[in-house]
Amino acid sequence: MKRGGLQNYIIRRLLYAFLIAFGVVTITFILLRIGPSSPADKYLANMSARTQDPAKVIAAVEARYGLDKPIYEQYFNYLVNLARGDWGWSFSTSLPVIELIKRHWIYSFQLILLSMLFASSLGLLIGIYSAVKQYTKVDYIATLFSFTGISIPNFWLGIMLIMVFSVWLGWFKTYYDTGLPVFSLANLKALILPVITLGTGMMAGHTRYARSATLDNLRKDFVKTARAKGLPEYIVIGKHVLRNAILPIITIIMFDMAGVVFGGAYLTEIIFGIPGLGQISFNAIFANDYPVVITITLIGAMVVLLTNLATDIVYTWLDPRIRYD
Amino acid sequence: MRRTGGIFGGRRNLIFSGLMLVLLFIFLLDLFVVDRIFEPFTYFYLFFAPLIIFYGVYPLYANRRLTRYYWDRTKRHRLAVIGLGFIIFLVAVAILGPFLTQDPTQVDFKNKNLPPVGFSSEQSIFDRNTGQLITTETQGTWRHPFGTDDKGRDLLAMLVSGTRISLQIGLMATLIAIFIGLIIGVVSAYLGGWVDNALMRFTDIMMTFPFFLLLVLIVFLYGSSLWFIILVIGLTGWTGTARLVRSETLSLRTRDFIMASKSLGASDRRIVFRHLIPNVMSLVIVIATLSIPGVILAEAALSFIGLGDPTVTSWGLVLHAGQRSLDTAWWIAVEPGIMLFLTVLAFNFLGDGIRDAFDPRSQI
Amino acid sequence: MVRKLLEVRNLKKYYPVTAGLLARHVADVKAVDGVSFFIAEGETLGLVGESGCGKSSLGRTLLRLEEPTSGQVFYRGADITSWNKKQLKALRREAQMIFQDPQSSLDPRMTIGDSIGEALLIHGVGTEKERPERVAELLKRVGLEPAHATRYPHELSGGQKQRTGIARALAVNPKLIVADEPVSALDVSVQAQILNLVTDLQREFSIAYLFIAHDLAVIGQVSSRIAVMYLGQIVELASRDDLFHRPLHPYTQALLSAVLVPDPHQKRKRIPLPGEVPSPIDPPPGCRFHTRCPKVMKVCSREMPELKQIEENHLVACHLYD
Amino acid sequence: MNNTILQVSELKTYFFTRIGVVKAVDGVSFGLRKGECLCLVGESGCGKTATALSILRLVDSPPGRIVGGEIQYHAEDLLRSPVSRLRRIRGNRIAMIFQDPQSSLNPVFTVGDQIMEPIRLHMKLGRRQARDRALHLMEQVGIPQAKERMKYYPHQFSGGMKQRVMIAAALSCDPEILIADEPTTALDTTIKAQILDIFRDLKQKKDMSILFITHDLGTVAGIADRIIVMYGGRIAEAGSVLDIFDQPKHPYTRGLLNCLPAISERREKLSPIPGVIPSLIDPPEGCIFYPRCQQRMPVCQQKRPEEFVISGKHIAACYLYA
Repeated sequence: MKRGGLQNYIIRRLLYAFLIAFGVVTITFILLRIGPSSPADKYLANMSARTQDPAKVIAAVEARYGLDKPIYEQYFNYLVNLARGDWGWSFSTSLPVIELIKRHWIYSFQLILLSMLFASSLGLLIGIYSAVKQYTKVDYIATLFSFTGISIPNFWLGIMLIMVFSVWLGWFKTYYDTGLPVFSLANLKALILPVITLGTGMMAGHTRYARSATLDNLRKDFVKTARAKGLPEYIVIGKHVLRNAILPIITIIMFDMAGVVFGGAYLTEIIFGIPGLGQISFNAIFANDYPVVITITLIGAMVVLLTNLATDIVYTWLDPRIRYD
Repeated sequence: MRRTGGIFGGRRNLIFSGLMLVLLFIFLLDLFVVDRIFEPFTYFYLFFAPLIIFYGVYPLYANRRLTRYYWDRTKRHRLAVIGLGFIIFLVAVAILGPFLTQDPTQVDFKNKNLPPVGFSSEQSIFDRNTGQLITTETQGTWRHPFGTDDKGRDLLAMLVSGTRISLQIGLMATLIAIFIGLIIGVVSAYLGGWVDNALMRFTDIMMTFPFFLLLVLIVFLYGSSLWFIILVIGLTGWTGTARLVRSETLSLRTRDFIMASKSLGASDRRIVFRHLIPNVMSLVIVIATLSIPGVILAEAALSFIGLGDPTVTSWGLVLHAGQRSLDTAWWIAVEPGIMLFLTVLAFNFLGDGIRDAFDPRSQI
Repeated sequence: MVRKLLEVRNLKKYYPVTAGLLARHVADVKAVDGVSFFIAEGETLGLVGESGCGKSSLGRTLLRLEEPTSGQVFYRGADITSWNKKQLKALRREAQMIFQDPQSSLDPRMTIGDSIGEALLIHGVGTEKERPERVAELLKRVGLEPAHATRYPHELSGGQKQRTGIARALAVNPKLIVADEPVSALDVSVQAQILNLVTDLQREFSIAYLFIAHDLAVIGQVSSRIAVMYLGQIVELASRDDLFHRPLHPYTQALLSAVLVPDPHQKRKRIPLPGEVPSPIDPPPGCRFHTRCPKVMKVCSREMPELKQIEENHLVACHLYD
Repeated sequence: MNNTILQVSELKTYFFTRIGVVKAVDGVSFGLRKGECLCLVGESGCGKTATALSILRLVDSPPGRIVGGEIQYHAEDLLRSPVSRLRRIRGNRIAMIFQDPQSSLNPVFTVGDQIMEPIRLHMKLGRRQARDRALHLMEQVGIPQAKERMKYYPHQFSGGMKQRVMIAAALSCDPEILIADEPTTALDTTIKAQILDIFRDLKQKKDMSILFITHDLGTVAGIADRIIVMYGGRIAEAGSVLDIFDQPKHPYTRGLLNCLPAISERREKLSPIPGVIPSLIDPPEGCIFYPRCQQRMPVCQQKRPEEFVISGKHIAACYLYA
């Protein structure tokens, strides 16, 4: 394909992503404004202990957040502020939200990255192996294992792991030590349980997808052709089958970002006390600190958006059949 | 040949519409004239139960031959049958259980932290007379076969109550989500053009939100009654269904039998209701079965982090409480987790079996 | 004088090709590009061509199962391209269709009886009691048992499914049936059963067929006249014997010479066709066939030849016969 | 005298499905001689493809399994040789082509890469030499602009061109035997004729032995030296091409030839074989064609007929010739 075609395609995808981002932001704005309690109420709930005159506070907050202005103006300001990185002020921590995010995102990133590495590497291996060995005992065990992994609630798994390995056996600390530097070896030990907690469900999912994608391609005629050419089995599987199976697998793994990873990471951080974005958002909820909650939701959506974009582009690059125009 | 009459005398749609009108009338009466004729839950069942009976169960009965065929195919999956058995057991527990167990909210501090039958545990009790901690060994009793929590509430009763809550949430939220997804998917595929474009762009936007984060945000902003949580899960969880139904409908539309029906002079309405929707239903049933566990987990997670409805005893809530006493009473956290796990597993087994049974390509 | 049941004049069917997010219209697939012919009452017109030549689109468009881009279709003298929904429904009682793939042409969730009975139901033929009887009658006529009515498509063989498809088309007593490759998915021994059924029914009910196929031998077995299509246009139209024994268009000649005859003694010289069929999105100017024609002339790339009558009942679109 | 290079004896390939054991190939024996084209003919489900796949042990397993027989190739039983040995024969000494070129080519690799695969594997050539050879092969099978097209992906080729690519890949190591499983079935009339020309060329110029599998008797007449007619997983009749077409003996072969429509003359009515193709789960004791046979005798139902010699190499498995 022509180079210009690819560039145009990427530009088009970017424009589309922008459109979706716009939609996402708009929905959060609507959610905020039509709510039964206004942001000022939430603020008030938070500050009530310290205020004498609620009416005064509400007026002040409204003026500060522009809530007295017409709705379209508020919407416009909301967009402009988001774009400028002015994501509001966290009530409970007395920090700009962006500052809070900057301090804590790395913990989430670390957990998610390690879990995904753990889940996809093991998951793909088991899945492919069990597809190749279909109808054998190995396949049967792998299938049962993946069903178990998918069905086990990860927050419960986390608690069970803490109970057994931290409380009963005392091998790990029950709480994540924030003093440890991120991405260090010492930290790795502290992250073993959280990574298993977040990674097990994902791994089971990946096992199943890898198995079914491999099976789909194992029965194709071109595999028979490859065998008829006399190619050894490891090339038949490693080259002909995998190169085709990998496309749907990538999509699924990326798609996991939205559903499994964020929900799972949120809970895992809370259980293990890892000070990532999930924990921050959780604390903010009980402090009625709405700018933080909203911003973290938006960040989640934007990460999903970017991964989808990346998946699209990787896909076109891996699959010669896709045309960019 | 099917007797087009059947037990409804060929007037299925008419009878259904009539029932719905009556329901609407009662609802309006409830809303504006009398207060609280029925609970919101009751309305829910009054709407969905006839819907399922008329358009879900009745076709199964009318097309017994086909039902048998698919049942035979599903039956070949031993795990699916086990899953179905467990689900039927859960439904029985949910319906009958509350009459047989104690009140799950009954507090009894004398019997707090009792272990399940057959287990024993060491409890430290503060002795008022001596001012010392006395360690005693407590045994599980048949009065509380599953043990009690830190307030002495009966865990069996709490789990039974949780079963009811979980199934209710799973079923209802899934029904709402599937209902919306089905309509959006079919409409989008069948009308095409700008309608399709607009609906799919909206779906894309909704799909961009990580499901759980959106759920947390909405519940945080708007409150957390059980009723509301069901509604929110239903109103946000339809996106996947819509996408899948749309693409299935698109592929069905190119099949010759739709063209054949058109060439017989069938109206659009007939094609949609007699050909497209019945054929999409197999996919929808699979999606529904597989999304129930997701919904149950989402609610449990919400309750677990303390955003659930605090007035109902759900599994997530028990788990939340159990997390604090891992070292003193492990069973409080273990038991609801096992229930959750087995329930989700059962639905996954069943869904997988049904999917294979419906898949014409699978050689089973 | 023959009585024309259906007449097609300059029919075109373009499928838009779109690109990008906003579905910009960038080109057209010219599936059917100016086709004219007629079908007389009770006759079979065979339509033959290679895959992608537009024969199936033509069959669907002339029944208005797909909307024509331009041109007219006259049924018993009335232009059906302007008919409204109600008029079309009346047309559906007269003109029916049989499909290629017996598997996909039956609704897998409907019994055979319901599939056949659907036509009766739609057009309100008979009472609720009479319909099953009529279905049983139809089943018997196409060589199935009345007991088959309660079966589902997955319980039948390919040939039985195709018989069901025929029974469904017959249900409304049509006068015209468009048969779109009805035997190409079937085994040869079953194919012969279906071909016999199709010709028997014609005699019994005086039905006119537009019989679409890619197999010349099959077409020859059922048709009285045959039209040859190439890249959206009819290049030759003649009676069966004229077309098979004295083909005039170079494409027809090449096509016939390429047919593999099940007779090891017959060694015929094959006229090789260089290259491949061009894309219908961007068909060559002038004669569509000039890029591959062994007898190409200068004029062919400039002017599109018209389908003209050369002899009685023998039309050809080629500059050789100008 | 004995120039048989591949001898299949009593081959049995069964498929173990949940519904039952499908006896796809149930005791088939034949020999393939040097330089001849042997055609396996039969309708769907007769076991011809399973036979072909069994030779190179490519039957999908599970559910398929070769349960008995011998396949003798140069003093070596292919069914008992180790897989590593078999791999050196596959694609090198015995090559195979499949029905659907669309799905036989891996969509994500260039065609050049796929042709070069066996060359590099078996001939141990370097990249450049392998490329030169692939280029040469592509030109040989009639792919124009081969140098440029080597870098194309399969989806950029037409069906006919894809099948040429498949042939080029099969020929890459100058195999002794070429097994072609319905290589022309998915192609249009004119393209089919072109591909058959390539096969005829191979037979003549390279003295290659070809095992050609098809259901189309027209194709058979144009290419076969010898023919084996299969029915229900067994051989019904075998003989030279003239034996089969001029003096068909088995009622099934006769039926098959009789039910074909012909171009040269229109038959008033085709004589189809009644009934349906049998299921191969629990086949009957006696002759498997019994239920559809016009000349059946009581003995046919009791015992499976052995292969009776008609004359020379012409055999038929039918009690009419006992």
